[in-house]
Amino acid sequence: MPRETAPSLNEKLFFQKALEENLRIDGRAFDQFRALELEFGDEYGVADVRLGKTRIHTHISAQVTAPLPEKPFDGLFTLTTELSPMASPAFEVSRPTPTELLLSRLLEKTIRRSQALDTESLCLLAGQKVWAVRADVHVLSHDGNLVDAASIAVIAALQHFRRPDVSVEGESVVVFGLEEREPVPLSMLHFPLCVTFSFYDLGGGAGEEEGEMRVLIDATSSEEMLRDGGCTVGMNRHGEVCQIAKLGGVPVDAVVLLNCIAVAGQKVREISDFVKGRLESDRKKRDKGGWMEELRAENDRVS
Amino acid sequence: MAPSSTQQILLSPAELSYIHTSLSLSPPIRPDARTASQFRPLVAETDILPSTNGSARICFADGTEAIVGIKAEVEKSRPIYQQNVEELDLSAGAADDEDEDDEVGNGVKGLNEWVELSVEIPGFRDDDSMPVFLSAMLSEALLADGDFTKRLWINRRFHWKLYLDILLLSQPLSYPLPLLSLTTHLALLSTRLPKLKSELDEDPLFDDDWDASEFLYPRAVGKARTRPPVTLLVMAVQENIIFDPSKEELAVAEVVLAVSIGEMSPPSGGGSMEVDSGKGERDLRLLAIRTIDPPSRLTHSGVPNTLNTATGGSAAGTSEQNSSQRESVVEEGVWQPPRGGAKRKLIAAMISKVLERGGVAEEVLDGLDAVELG
Amino acid sequence: MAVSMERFVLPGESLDAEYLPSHPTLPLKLGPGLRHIPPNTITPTVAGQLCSDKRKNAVWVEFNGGRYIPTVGDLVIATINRPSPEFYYASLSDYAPQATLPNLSFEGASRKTRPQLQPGALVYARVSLANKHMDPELECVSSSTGKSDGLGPLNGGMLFTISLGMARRLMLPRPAEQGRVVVLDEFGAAGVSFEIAVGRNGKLWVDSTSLKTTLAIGKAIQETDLKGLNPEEQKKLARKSMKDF
Amino acid sequence: MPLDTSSYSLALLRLDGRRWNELRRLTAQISTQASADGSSYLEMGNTKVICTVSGPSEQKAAGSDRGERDKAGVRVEISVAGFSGVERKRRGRNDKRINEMATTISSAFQTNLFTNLFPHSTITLSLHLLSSDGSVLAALLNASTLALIDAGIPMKDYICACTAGSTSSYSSNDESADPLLDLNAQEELELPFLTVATLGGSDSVSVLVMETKVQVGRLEGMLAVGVDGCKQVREVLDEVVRERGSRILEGTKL
Amino acid sequence: MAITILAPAPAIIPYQAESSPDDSDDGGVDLQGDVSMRPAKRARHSREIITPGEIITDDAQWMRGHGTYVAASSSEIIATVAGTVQKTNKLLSVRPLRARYTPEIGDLVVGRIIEVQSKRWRVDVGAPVLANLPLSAINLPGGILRRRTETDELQIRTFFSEGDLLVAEVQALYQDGSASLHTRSLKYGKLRNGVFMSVSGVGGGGGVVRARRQVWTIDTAHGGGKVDVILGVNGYIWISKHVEVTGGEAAITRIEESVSSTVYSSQNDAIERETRREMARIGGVIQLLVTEGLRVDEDMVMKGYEAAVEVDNLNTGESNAYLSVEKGQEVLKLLRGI
Repeated sequence: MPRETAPSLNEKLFFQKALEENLRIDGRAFDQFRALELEFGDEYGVADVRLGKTRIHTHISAQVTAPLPEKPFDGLFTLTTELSPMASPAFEVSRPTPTELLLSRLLEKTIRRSQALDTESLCLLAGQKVWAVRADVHVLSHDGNLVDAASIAVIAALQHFRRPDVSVEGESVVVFGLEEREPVPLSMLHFPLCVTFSFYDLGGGAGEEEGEMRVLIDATSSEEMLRDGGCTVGMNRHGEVCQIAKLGGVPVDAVVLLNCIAVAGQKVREISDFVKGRLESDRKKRDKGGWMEELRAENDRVS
Repeated sequence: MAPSSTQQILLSPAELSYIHTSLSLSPPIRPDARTASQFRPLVAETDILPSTNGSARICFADGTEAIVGIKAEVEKSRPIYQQNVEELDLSAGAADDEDEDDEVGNGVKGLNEWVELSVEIPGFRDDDSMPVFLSAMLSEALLADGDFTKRLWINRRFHWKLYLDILLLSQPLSYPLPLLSLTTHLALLSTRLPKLKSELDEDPLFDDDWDASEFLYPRAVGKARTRPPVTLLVMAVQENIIFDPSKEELAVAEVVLAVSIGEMSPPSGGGSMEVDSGKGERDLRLLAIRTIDPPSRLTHSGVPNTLNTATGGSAAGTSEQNSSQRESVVEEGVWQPPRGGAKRKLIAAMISKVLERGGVAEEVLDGLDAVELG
Repeated sequence: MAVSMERFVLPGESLDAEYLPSHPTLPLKLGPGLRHIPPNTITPTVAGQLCSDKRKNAVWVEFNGGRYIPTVGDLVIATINRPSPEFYYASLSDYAPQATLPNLSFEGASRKTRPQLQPGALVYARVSLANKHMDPELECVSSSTGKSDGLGPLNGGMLFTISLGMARRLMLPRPAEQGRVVVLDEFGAAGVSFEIAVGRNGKLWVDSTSLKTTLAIGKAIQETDLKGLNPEEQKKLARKSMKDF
Repeated sequence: MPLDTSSYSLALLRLDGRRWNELRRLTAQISTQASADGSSYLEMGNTKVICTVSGPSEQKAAGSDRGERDKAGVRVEISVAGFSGVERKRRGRNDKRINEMATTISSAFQTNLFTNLFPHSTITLSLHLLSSDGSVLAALLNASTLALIDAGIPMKDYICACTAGSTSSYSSNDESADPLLDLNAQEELELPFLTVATLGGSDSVSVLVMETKVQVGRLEGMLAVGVDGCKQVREVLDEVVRERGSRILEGTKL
Repeated sequence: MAITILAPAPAIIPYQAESSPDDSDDGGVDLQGDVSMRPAKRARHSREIITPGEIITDDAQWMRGHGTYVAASSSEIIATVAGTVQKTNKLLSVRPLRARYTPEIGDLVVGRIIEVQSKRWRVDVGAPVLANLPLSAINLPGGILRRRTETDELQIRTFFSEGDLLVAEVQALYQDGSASLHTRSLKYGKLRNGVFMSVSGVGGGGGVVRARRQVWTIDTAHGGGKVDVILGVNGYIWISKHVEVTGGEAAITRIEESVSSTVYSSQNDAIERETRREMARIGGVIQLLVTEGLRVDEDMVMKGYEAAVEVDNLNTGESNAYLSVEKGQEVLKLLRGI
């Protein structure tokens, strides 16, 4: 059975001493993300995010199905996550780890429950036909901070995705192929992202006098293994907090937490801008010779 | 045969031998000095969960605890065609009494599928044999007379669907069947359904006033009472019949029976196992019996001193010799797991001890009746 | 040194005899990454640099990557998982099976005076037994001399993960042209004092007087490894990181 | 049906007659089950929870040794009774929301308990949700604390939890929004809220979970109300423990 | 009546909303964010019971014992369990109201064999982890000073096998808190001729406490003869028929031989029904003491037993050893009267 080697005592001690001297093993500042890279596939809705050695691949797909009986006017949006043994020896097939549970729950809460995707816009024929959008998140390599990287990947892929155009006449729905009509983007209400904080209690014992608390952003896998607690904040660039998850771990002063949320807001704006920039350059790349503008103009004339 | 114990309990041969000999005496001496038919005191309360139609909680003296919540929801009945009735009945359930079909005349008719019963035991999956067996035994007793589901009939188009969720809150230290059965009994007694305001086959409309609701088991005084079934665990050591066995006692039992008894309103059909056609007295009927595999069969036998090298005896050379010697040496004070089945006469005696006038079942039902309801 | 690195090979390609060393008396020795298919075909099983040693009449493929597979005689850095009455159980790397380290295989260890290692402690050890279907066994003492030869518990310091190829490079005495890592020499030349232990299982242990130095050395090696720096670049890197402290 | 949020002004009462900073009826009992090492029964309004603790006891089998051999592991099992909600519903053991709560409780107590005193053993918390009417996670945490105290397992301090909400929904940006303490199920459906658990009477937050969208400006007020609510909860729980302790001490004196 | 059904104990203290949260001491919300806590205040609150998180003292002269911890960067000793403070010289500890048994060297314990390994047994003594009983820590039959041989290792199950009960002493404690037992005394060894009961997990002065004598003999009423009671400090109790050691005080070597011939026996002697009944009565008395949260030691058990016999004698009709709820109350009344 493959198993992950737990960090040795030497590493623990060294890491702790480094934190006391305000150093991180990889030399970053405490509130610094690793190098973020975002690439889009040739297909619409494929995003590949790299955060240091962490790599996440997301694929969006859509198909027409019947809606849920209790929500006839809403389309479906599902998020699935997969952590394969390829990403880290800690993962096993068909045995969900807490990491996997939390990843899927946090994405669910941040993106799906906060209504990032306007599911009402996915309705074609009330009670009969709706779009079912599916986001598959694959973790290709795990070096910590899966949640943040995955949220970036999903949000970027959702914005990049184009679904086939449709026309509804009476009871009949016609789905046009990609070559027949230019596919249309999804309607998004906001773009929430996650920022995860890792807490390190240098005092050793908690209690009222824990003076020495260190807060790191974008922890690597070994930093995650050594942390005393974590907190994931999901929010959008407009300062709306979609979810907070400090699921146990070392107690942290309320003021520190509020501070984290403020930092998260700032980071989310930075990452959002980055994603926007990448989407823009991808659009330009696809739009060689401006034929897309032309097509759009043509469509306008038709309608 | 139903599986015996939820947890294999580990007792030394000396303990087993001591308990067995004590229980074989006449009258038996139980480890806590109870008489053979005496129950341990238990703590019970009903109507504890306002969000249910009926609920009850019981704590046994050994610390095991169960809670039962009953919820009723209105459900549209599947259209039933008369010719299909029998077939449906068979497919739906365990021990349905076909004779009762005669009563369909007035249109009141229940289906076993209107009752859903689930048993949850900590540390067990839903599909493990223990919860499955227990829920089968409990629903078997409940549905045995085919009378119960009729209470759920609203009109020809609607019925109540009754969900019984039976939770064991503690670790299953001893065989939990009696605990679960008694708790279910109390929960059913406390179950109330809203009063029907609509008439005939209209869409049902109910009285909002909870005070006006009606008990599933009406408690009019004087009228013939009907009560939910109870399942009791009865064990025997030699000729002694012992009730409410503790887990240590079960470990030396030679026969263990789970006996389900119900109390009937004056019957219209013929209940074959009727023991006493009482007049105003309790009219008890035997609903089901199951033998339970006694855990004593799985215990190791004791080694008599003569065969024990550590006590100056001489061990047999080979394992075959060893076992044959053990078979032949019957010594007082050495534990031997019981072998073979039970005598018919003994089982009959056990059942009659439950059902007889002034017998254990009556006392248990009297005790349960005394629990303050609502 | 008669080592030559002649060409890059791919798995399955057939090797011409000209690439193989020919020695009049010694039999040909095949090292890691090569397979002999009778009667006389030799093919690589991995992609990498084909190396040969004319004097020893040996040939092998130098490659970087893959998991660590314990081989007898390898020096490794192991993490103690848990003690047992006779062994310590230790892990060498992710995925690898647990190795055993007998309690008494330390210098001067006896029933009474053996080192007490906590779970998570690091030891520098030699693989003494490695069979296909058995857990590998480690030792911290030379069985012939009874001396530790520098093996034993590693206290303090920091553990870095490096590639297997880098670990091999660090341990081979070779001139700089043939892939010697010069970044450490550069630190040494600047008067930085530090201690280092290289495990063939892709682990590097560094200790020095200050945290920053330890980190700088560890990271310099990791960077050399990751970016495949040439000696010039390595020197530059070392000088740059020394400016920080 | 959206609630009429105008009725929530600080001076006014909520639908169930409480003020904005008022807890619901909070009652608890400990040592409710003789066969468990520790047990508790807790009601927060109509949310009712039972917790039993078994252990610390020898770790089962070698399969579960996940490195942590130098301290006790905390295992949490939550079972949600089919009859606990308004509608009868059975939840499978793989329900992610329930598993997330179990992970949270386990992680909170893993740091709060002195698990290093019990190497290679397991403390098992078994929680039953009998009736749910909001603040479920908070009730589960509070019941766990009591049962662990009953079991005599050393801990740094009580972990006390409650929920706090805000009368403005996320979309409206009105500045007059007020915080609310201890929400019931109906309020949870309508309003943004968070669950907060603190260590003892301090401001150290052990658990903070929010699953609804809210303007960042609202948070501070909600958190302050929540943290204060936890202090009130601690007083009540502490009273329960002291009461029980005094009764035991009285009994011992003969 | 065959069945007794009791109502549950009403033990709910309703939460009282503070009438005016703003002027109460700890209530009220500081919306301004100035939410500093005043822990010292709570410390004064204490009656006899200390609860987790409560500061016992900030005086640096005390040393912390069990059930306490010292927060980093302070000298305050804080309780970690609910219980009562105990001061031994300069050592400050909190005794929990209820907890699992923690082994201490010299404890007399009753245990059950759970697992047999090649050179040792693993014994359940009610502690967080199983205790060890090494083969080298038992008396081997045929002379105390006999050397342990490989045959003994192979026949390890003839001494103790899974499920067997034994009485032993805690010889040593390992770093992980588990105990190592020994039975190297004639007092210790395998148990037979009796019944086992477990009253573990009781503390705070109730249940079995470490006492002067854990083992004694009761001369029972109603012709029950002599009954031995072993109160394991771990809350495991063994009640058995008293077996006279043959040979009296003659030659010590003789005793050793005769004892060793039965010390690993799992065969019961003949036991009279009167003895069995009185043993059951003693068990009932102990159970009563435990449910009432009373101390279980020689003194209390003897008093309780005498009271139970008295109550039984007062009852007309046949003597019945069963302590029903009512009888239990009468016994308690007698006990409290003394």
